[in-house]
Amino acid sequence: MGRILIDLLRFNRQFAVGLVLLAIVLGFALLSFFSPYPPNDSFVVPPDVPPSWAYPMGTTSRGQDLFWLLTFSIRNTLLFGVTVALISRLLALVIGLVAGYCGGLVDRALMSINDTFIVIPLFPILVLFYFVMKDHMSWGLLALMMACLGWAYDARLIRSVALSLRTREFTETGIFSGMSMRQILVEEHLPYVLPIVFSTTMNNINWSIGLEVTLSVLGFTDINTPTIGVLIYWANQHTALVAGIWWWIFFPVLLVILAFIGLFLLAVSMNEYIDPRSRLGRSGG
Amino acid sequence: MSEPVLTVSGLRAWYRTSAYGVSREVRAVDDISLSIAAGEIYGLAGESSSGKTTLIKTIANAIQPPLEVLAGSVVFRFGDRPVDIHRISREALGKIRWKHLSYIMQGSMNVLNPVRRVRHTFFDFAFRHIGRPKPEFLQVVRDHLQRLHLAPDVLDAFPHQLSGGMRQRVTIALATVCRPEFIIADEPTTALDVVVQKGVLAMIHEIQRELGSSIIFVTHDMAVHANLTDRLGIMYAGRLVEEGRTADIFRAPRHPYTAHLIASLPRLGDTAPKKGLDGAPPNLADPPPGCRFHPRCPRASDICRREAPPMAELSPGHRAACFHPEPERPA
Amino acid sequence: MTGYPLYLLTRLGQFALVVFIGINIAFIVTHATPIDPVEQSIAAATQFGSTSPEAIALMRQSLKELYGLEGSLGDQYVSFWSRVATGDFGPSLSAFPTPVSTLIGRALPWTVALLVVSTLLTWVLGNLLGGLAGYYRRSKALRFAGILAMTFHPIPYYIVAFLLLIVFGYLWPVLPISGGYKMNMTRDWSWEFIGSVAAHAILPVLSLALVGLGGWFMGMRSLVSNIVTEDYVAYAELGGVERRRILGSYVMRNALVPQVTGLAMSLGSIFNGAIITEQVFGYPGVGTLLVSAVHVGDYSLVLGITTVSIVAVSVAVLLIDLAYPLLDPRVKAR
Amino acid sequence: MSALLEVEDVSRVYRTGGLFAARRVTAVDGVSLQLEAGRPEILTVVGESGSGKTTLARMILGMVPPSTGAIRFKGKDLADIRGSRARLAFMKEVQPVFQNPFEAFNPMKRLDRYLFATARRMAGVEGEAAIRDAADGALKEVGLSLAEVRGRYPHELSGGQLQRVAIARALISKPALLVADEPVSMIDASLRASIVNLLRGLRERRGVSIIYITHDLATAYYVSDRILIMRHGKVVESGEARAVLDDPQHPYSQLLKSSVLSPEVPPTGAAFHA
Repeated sequence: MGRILIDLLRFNRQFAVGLVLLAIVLGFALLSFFSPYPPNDSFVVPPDVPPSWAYPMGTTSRGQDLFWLLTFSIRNTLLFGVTVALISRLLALVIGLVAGYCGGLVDRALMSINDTFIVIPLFPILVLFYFVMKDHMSWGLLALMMACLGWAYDARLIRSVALSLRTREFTETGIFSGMSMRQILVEEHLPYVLPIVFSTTMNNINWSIGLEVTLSVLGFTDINTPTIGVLIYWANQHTALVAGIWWWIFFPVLLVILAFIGLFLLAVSMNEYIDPRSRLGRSGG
Repeated sequence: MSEPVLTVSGLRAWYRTSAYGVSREVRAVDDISLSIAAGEIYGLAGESSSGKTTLIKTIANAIQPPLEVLAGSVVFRFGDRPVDIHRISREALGKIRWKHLSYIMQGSMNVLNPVRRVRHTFFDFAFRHIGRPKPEFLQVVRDHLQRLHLAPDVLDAFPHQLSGGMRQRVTIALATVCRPEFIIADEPTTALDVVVQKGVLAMIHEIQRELGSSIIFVTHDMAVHANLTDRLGIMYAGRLVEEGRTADIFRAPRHPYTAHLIASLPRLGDTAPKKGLDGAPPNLADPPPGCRFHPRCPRASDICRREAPPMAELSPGHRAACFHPEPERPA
Repeated sequence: MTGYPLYLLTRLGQFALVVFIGINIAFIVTHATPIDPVEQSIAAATQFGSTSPEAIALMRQSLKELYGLEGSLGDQYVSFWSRVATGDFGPSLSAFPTPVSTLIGRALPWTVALLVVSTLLTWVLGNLLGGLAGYYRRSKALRFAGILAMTFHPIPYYIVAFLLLIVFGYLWPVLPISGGYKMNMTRDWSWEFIGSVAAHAILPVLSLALVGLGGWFMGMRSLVSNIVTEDYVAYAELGGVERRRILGSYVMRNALVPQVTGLAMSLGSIFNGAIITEQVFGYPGVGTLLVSAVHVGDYSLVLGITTVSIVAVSVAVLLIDLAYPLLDPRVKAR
Repeated sequence: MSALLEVEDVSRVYRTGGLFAARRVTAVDGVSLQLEAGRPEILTVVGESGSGKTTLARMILGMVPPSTGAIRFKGKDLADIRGSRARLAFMKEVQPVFQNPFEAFNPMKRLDRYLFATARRMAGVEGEAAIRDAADGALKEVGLSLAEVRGRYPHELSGGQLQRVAIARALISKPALLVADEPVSMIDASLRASIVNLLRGLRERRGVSIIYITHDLATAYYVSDRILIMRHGKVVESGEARAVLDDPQHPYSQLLKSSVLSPEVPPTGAAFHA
């Protein structure tokens, strides 16, 4: 695994750029632990100060230092994405591997349900969810809801890999060597599935962050937990653009775009790496 | 004897890849010379990774990176003008393709466009060469199919509606509709069942005799070579090791590799014990020095380990690249 | 049973399943709430002014009926389905007494038009450029297009729309940034009106296109670079078939088949994008309607829009599925 | 004499299509065969593509259940083998050799792990040294040794060597029956003869019965004791191999035989002059 990472860094520019972008964003999020102010305190600094040496990203109309506020917001946003991705990974992996390994009717039934979840428009459902939850809406609840709705596309990808692994002869060799199903799935199949799990994780984080930002900006989430979306929501509430407080919008949008592109580049480069044709080019023998 | 239709001289074609820091150089075709006369079926035999597929690609000028031609030439003579297929323009090549030089691929593969009716494929490949208005062109195609005992309705079919054998027959009809002088046939019967294979081979033979075309016929199946080809070239590890009239090679092979290959063929009705050959074909990214067969050769000596044996004519029309050839066996 | 009837039955079954599961999710979500939607609606409706207790009691009764909260859970489930089946979601609470179906019916054409125009445009353009980029790998312009695609594609619809709003609303205000047409204009079929509608559609379409283009572009490019290694392409090249014909009838034509499936699969997320974008530009479609319904606490409208969305997207997917065999002759043999 | 393997009127139907609609394909249609215990033989199943021969092999290996009919191994119905312990006991006695030696081992894993796993789990060998000895013994049987295979990855060996390793692995648990599905069709001609010889030797030396699946009549003639010719899922002719192949009775067998090209140059020149 270490060699793969070094290879990717050295020879795949997309991967390198993606990693650098993500490192910037992550480093910024880690700064939140050194923040002089708690995230939800307002009017701790003079409001509406443009970026300067004292306040590198300016301050908001609510008297918050945008730099430090942003570190909390991006941290929560990333954490949200990772939580959704982890939970939905669990669903996608289990459903994908089981459908692929069992095949037949199990596979057909699971994939029909799977395709349903791919097609259903999720945004209205999430809005409906917020509508009935209102003040009970929390960060964790939304993550859980999105994980339950967002596993399907990746399960399909994992399933197609698992399906082809199931029909490969070395799986049968494993069975007739007395290996258990767990041993075959974990030792023989997982190495093939992991790269695709990795790349879908990146894409899934992107997807969930995107929806979270959208819902937050509209005010359809818990607006007391600082995230990038909530930050923009408050900026909009204070008509920051009209008032000329451009930095309040500019920095969060810039940061979240860096995160999106970084994650996406990692996913794309990983996809290229697992593409059988490029794999052929570097295998020996 | 008239000028050969195809002359390959000193051809060297290697694969050069570099991905994620691993560079490799596979010497798939290494210094090969041969020539093919008009109206001749020349068989090319060899195992996997012997370089026969690469040789064919190079002859057809289907060269895509990472394959590179490093040296040598491939010269066709259609009419009286020789053309080096690697050194002519795209337009000139387009005029030669299908009119003079056509190609039959392995039948199992997806050689016909899956979403296009057979009729349109005929238009794509042959219309510009035949140079007649549409209805007349279609009539030419229909007549040609009929000559090959194919029903004209195949024109309206999509490839998936035809059986494997039928698809291969359609491909042969497609490859011969412009009456080319030279046909490259790359494992055209390998994936077919024996019953179908026999019919397809008969079809190739029949149309070849009728058109008088030359064919270079590639397969690893020695039985096909025995029954179809006039002359035979044997490849091993990127090199031509023996060449001669098919009957001569089967009767008295001179290269130890060929000799073993022919002796170990299973025959229906024969239960005499057969001997296998030890070892494996070399890795072409790192071939052994000297004769590439020496690690597996029962007759190998010191010189075989040091020098590569040149191709030498051992009897009229029969060449082999070996320092210690098998003894000659008079007919 | 084989061929097209088999295929048809499979797709219709899938359609029914999508609608079934989608509506069930909507039902579960609405019934999983810890708060009483009736009381909440009453609170929302009465917050600006005093209403007599009798009126509130009446309202409570009619709301309970409306929400389908009468009777056992089984009864509620049945009445939920009957409302979906008849398309009757009762009167809107915020625009009382206009029925929800009328409001949705008014907004839906805007959304559908926006979706059809932007999806067709992006799909065609993205596939065309992506196909060219996959075939002519050395072209500098197409490589640059690839980098652009890679930059815009991962950004969510909302952010892209928001960026466009900033650029064309504040920095360089040349395009209308809000509404579906100029305010106070009479809705007739005059050139002026059509022009205004078109001008107002530019930014929503553009923001949908910027995100969508990249996806189709990259998908098509990688499909094409796979297909050029297929035997039928190699064979056509050996046959001296013209390059343009190979690109069109051999490479792109075959790559289109999975791209149509891809279109059907991504309709749901494209729809999400459309309603998000509408909200940013105040476009008079269901997206804007949905968001304003949430803000005014109009339960029946939110529920109506959700279910109509599910059904509408499923129908669109079904239509693509039914047309698919025209593109791929192999379906009939499967 | 008791039966080692009884295949009784076995059929297999496959369903293809989606969840809501499907169609049925009959791959194997009413096939019966029997192998006697204590009389090892090579039974060859010959057929062209689509004849159902591979499905038959997979049913005998217990990888696919028959749709109708029964398969009994040493008197026990395969349908009654449930639970991993019973599965292991069955697999100890019936082992496969697959068509593509390059696919038979995970390209990311070392070869020896399959040998050791088989020794440990199937043959019940305990202790590192004993496991290595078991693997080495089996490899010697096929003309290799553990020293040559240990720590190597599949791509470092040739197809012929890999197929020998595959056969060695199958032998570790001392099975009574090997099911070899086209074991030489992906192997180069110069290496093929030694694999076929190996199978012949195993029957003689180890007393293993072998079900040999092939499309190639010439190797079938060379190795088989008995032969079964299949077409469209049905057996069209069966019997003592040489007798059947020397004088086939069924029209399809006759056609098949007459289609095989002999690797001799016909005296008249090319065969297709007629």
